[in-house]
Amino acid sequence: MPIVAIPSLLRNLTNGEESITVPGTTIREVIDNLEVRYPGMKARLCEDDRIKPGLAVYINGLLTRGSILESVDADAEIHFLPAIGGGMAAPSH
Amino acid sequence: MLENKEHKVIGTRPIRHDGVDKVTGRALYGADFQAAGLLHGRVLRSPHAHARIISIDTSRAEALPGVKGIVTAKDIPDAGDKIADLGEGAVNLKYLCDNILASDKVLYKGHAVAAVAATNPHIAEEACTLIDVEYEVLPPVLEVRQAMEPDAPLLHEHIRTTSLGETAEEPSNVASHIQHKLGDPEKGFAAADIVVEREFITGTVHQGYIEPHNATAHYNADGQLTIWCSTQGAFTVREQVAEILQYPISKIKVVPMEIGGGFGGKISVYIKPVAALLAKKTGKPVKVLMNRSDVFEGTGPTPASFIRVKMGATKEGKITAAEAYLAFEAGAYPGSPVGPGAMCIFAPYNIEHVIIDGYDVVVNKPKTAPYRAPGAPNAAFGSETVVDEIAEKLGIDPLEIRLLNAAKEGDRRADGPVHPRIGCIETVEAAKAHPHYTAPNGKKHHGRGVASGYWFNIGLESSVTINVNSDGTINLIEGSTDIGGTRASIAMQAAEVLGISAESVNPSVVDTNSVGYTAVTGGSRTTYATGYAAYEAAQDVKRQMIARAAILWEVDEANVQFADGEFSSINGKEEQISFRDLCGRLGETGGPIVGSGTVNPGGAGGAYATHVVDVAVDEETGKVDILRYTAVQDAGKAIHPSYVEGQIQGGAVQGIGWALNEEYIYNDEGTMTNASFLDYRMPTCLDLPMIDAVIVEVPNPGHPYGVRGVGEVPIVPPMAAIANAIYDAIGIRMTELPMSPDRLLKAMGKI
Amino acid sequence: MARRSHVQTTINGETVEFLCEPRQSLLEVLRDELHLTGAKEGCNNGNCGACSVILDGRLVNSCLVLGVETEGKSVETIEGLAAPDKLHPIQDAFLENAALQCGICTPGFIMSAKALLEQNPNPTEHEVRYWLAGNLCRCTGYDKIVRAVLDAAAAE
Amino acid sequence: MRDFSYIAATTIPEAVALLGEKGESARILAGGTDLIVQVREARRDVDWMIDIKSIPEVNVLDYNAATGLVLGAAVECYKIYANDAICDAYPSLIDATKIIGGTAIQGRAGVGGNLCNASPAADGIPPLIVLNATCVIAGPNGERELPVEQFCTAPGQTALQKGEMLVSLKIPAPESNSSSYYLRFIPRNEMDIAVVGAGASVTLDAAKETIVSARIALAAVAPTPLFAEEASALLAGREVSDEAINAAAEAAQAIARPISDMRGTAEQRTHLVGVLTRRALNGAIQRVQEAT
Repeated sequence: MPIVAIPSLLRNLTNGEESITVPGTTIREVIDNLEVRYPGMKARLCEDDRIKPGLAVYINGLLTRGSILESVDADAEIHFLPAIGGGMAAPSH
Repeated sequence: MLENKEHKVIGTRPIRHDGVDKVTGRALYGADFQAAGLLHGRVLRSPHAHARIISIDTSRAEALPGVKGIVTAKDIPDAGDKIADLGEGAVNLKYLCDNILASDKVLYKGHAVAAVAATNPHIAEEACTLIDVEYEVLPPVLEVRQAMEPDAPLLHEHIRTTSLGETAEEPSNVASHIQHKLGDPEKGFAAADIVVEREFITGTVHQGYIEPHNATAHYNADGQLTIWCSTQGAFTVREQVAEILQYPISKIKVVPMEIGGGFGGKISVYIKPVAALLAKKTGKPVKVLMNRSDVFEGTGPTPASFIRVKMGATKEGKITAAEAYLAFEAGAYPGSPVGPGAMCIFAPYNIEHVIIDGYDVVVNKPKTAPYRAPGAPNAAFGSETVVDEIAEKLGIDPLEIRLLNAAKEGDRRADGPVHPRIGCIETVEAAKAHPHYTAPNGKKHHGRGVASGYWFNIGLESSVTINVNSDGTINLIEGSTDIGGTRASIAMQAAEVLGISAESVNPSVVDTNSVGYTAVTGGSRTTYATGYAAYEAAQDVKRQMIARAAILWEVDEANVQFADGEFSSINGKEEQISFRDLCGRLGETGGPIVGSGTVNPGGAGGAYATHVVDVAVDEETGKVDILRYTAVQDAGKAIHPSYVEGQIQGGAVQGIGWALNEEYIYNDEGTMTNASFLDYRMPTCLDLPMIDAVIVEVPNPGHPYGVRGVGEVPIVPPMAAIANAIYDAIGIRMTELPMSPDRLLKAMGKI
Repeated sequence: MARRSHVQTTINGETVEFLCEPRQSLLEVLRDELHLTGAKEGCNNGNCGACSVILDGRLVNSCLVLGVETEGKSVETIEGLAAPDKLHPIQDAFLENAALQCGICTPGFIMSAKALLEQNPNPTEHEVRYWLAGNLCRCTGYDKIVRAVLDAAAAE
Repeated sequence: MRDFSYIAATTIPEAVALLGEKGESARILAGGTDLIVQVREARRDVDWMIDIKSIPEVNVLDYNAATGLVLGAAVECYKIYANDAICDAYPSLIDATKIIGGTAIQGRAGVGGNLCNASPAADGIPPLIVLNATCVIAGPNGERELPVEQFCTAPGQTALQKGEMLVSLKIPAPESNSSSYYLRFIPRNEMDIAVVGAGASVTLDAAKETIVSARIALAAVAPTPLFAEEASALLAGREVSDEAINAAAEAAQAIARPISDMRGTAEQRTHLVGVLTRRALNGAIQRVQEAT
């Protein structure tokens, strides 16, 4: 199952757990399953069925488009990190 | 996917395709655009750093002969509080609109308030002085720590600090808080034999591109809006203008003219929507130009910051824990690069226990914009100085301690993800072996310093189309504006695939109606991602050409191979035809060939750099001279080494400027008092030695030729490297940027 | 509208007549009236050199010369440097050395280098750096520009 | 940029008459490198620009070893440092003309304009002061002369009366065993305005061991460039020594009244007056001692 690295600022929702193994084949499923176990998680990560602006999703160390439709492997490692407002454009839809 | 074979074109140094135009003055930049009936626009800017706009009366200006139209925020469609996801990431549209033309409040000196179109620029400028704006002046907040105080004047009454989706109750100038935590920092510090903690301050600095912002806009009678401008990304201009004007992207064409430097500063729009508003109001093409003080005061610099770094190490030099606190000035609206700063700060090292807190704070200064590895130079100034101090206190060579702790493939970054193949160690080793580092360094008041830096680089969307010509050349159509030789570096990748010379490719950067979506020239992505798209487009051409050869020879496609610019038949027939000759036979084999490639690659390889600098300090005046400078960088694969060196040299020199003299100097009212090239003090060629750029190639597995972005990381190490060299020279740790002569005199106790 | 004066001058060897207001700089005249846009505006106060042209044989910032002052004078701009079929050696040296990135400062640097080499055909690196200090480049760090000028000197 | 009229005067009387007629709204245009920027940036209101570059007297550059130098008010910097005899006779003037702006500025700007612009930080003025220059001024009542240290009266203000213009500067021939030196402190190596400037001239005895007389002048430490008269007087009759030079430097520091601005702080400037005065004096002395 994919492993989600829980950002330190969300660990209050996971009783301090730093990484959680949850089922899911897409980011959407992973987040939905996280929400079941840790209510409130989805509201911190999503807005209107999209990843919140300002948040970036990394799968296996690679920056993705930040879409909840992104598919994840069974052994994927997922990070939610602040989006880069830097020298490059963030994902556009 | 890495092609590990010998290259014919890649790694050579052809003359850039746009070179002749640019050395003869023929290349047309944004301000060079001319049109019949052109009007000239100028922007009126706020004289106050923080004020409420009570009223704007344009009647006197309208009465001036030659004035054809005036716009204010009232002419921008009401955006409400819609979130628009634009080229720069999540941007609150209201902020975006207010930064174009202030509606209720002005939030920095230089904030645009109104704009005039007139028959010549002098009249437009005079008309601006005739616009009467009544302000209620408010106290400004000009420094990040001051802005974070609970009783600080608020820029925006509705901003509440968000911490990854959680919002605080009380309004604040702190727009957001981010945190990365790895391991158990307390435990890590407990295991340290030595702990060094220091506070750092960095000033506000500007990209300093030589070409001011410009835009010419025209509405056709059918509502088609065309904008000619200098920009790092025509498509992001289209998106931002569409959002601000609430106008469909299909009705906007952005024509990217040549661009005179950007460094991140020509991604956000400022006067492009203003030109459009004036064009709409007057029915004429309107050209709006900034002057130099407009650029300093009205466009995004990179933030000033306050940084605290604490690192612990064993007496053998192993770093056991690191802690950082970064507070960045966002300027008038949220969105500083504290995120990337927090992400990059300890990235050259493999550290088990790390905690990093970052704060994005609004102040009464221009909204910050990206500038070359945004956030990372500020952060590295702190961390790389502390690493130097640890090395010095432990008696370990500063490059040795970096090698001892260097991040490598498989190590975990402080923000979580695991490093892919990276070249951190290789840059440090190359620096250590360089004759500069081994040269004697003994003179009084001379010092040597080193520092490393990291920038992650980025991929994003690029599109390329290739049209095959009958004479064996190709026309390559791309959407990446060429700021530093990327026509060449992109064309060379297509040429390599097709076995033709770089000169056989005619690259064109075209408008938003004429090529597929392409993200900005920024994030060190152009040679990587648009080059990748060119590679894919060339592969598409190759596939189609193979099919044509098969038709020509009446063989199966599988029996045609392509190597070294020649198609040949395998299995049976002994046929051979060059790429050039086959191009001449496209008509009879099925017609023209157009190849296309689009990419959105996730494998932009991160880049590392290690710099070595020698300085001389004049102890009587506090002036620092750069005597020798060597910049080592992992380019993955240098497509056109000259332009890779150019990026390294240019980035290092911008860093030298940032280190020694560049800063926005403000008075108490929040007016920048040095808004000119005279007093902003960017380096001239008399301030510098040659910059020895050393390219290390650790191929990026995420690109067919191993390319990593090269544009940004060279600005990361210079500030700390110079600070460390100053320490070596005079035994004083400089912790505030710039390390200008008066600050050195103070630090030395001379004044 | 202000009165416009008639001015006759020589630009790149050709006699040129134009009308301009007294407040229009030579840079504005070149760009807006004569459409010679090779000289660029970077600062409009003599601190970046992007507008460098040669006036009666002397390097000047065209933003600091009034158009009306050029009556009877001779102006050389970047557009006049190359022969129809051949670049000037300095232009070649800039291309060979990759001495430009964005290229906005390039016309100014080339005109400045031309003025230097006319009076000092064999400058040292320091002399090149001193002469070119009034021309700002933000992209290159000047390394390749200085090399290009030294190369052009050696080639001539 | 505000609208203005341009007139190219061809004689001194014509220029003087125009100045008298137009009054405060008229301004002499020579090199224009300050004036054009000031008008463009709305820092000076000018309705008439009177171009004097066609007037022969303001273009005179005449050096005579016996009588000295006549330097026309519109002579550009590059013509001054291209003249070997002037380089030998007035090295501090050359020091300054080579650092005013960049090469392109030096193609237009001159010392006369630098003086009339009356910036406290003008590089061209301290050398004129230490070289004992005299201003030749034409006006409605004919010509008058004025010691250069009395010419600037406030930032941007001069002793020129209505209808008057600077025609030329007269600099006496250098005495034997004398030389001069000017330097400034700037954070970069070119293209900056002086944070502090210091000029010095010295005349040594035949043995080149004792200072017969000296003049010290400072820039950017007061509303006008300063003649450090007391500091200069302290050196007369003293042996060349660090002690004497330090005493003069301290006396120069004592008269500095600097402000803090974007180019430097008051403390930094006061400190630099000491450093630069020492360096200027040592530089001038070294030039005398090294001369054959």
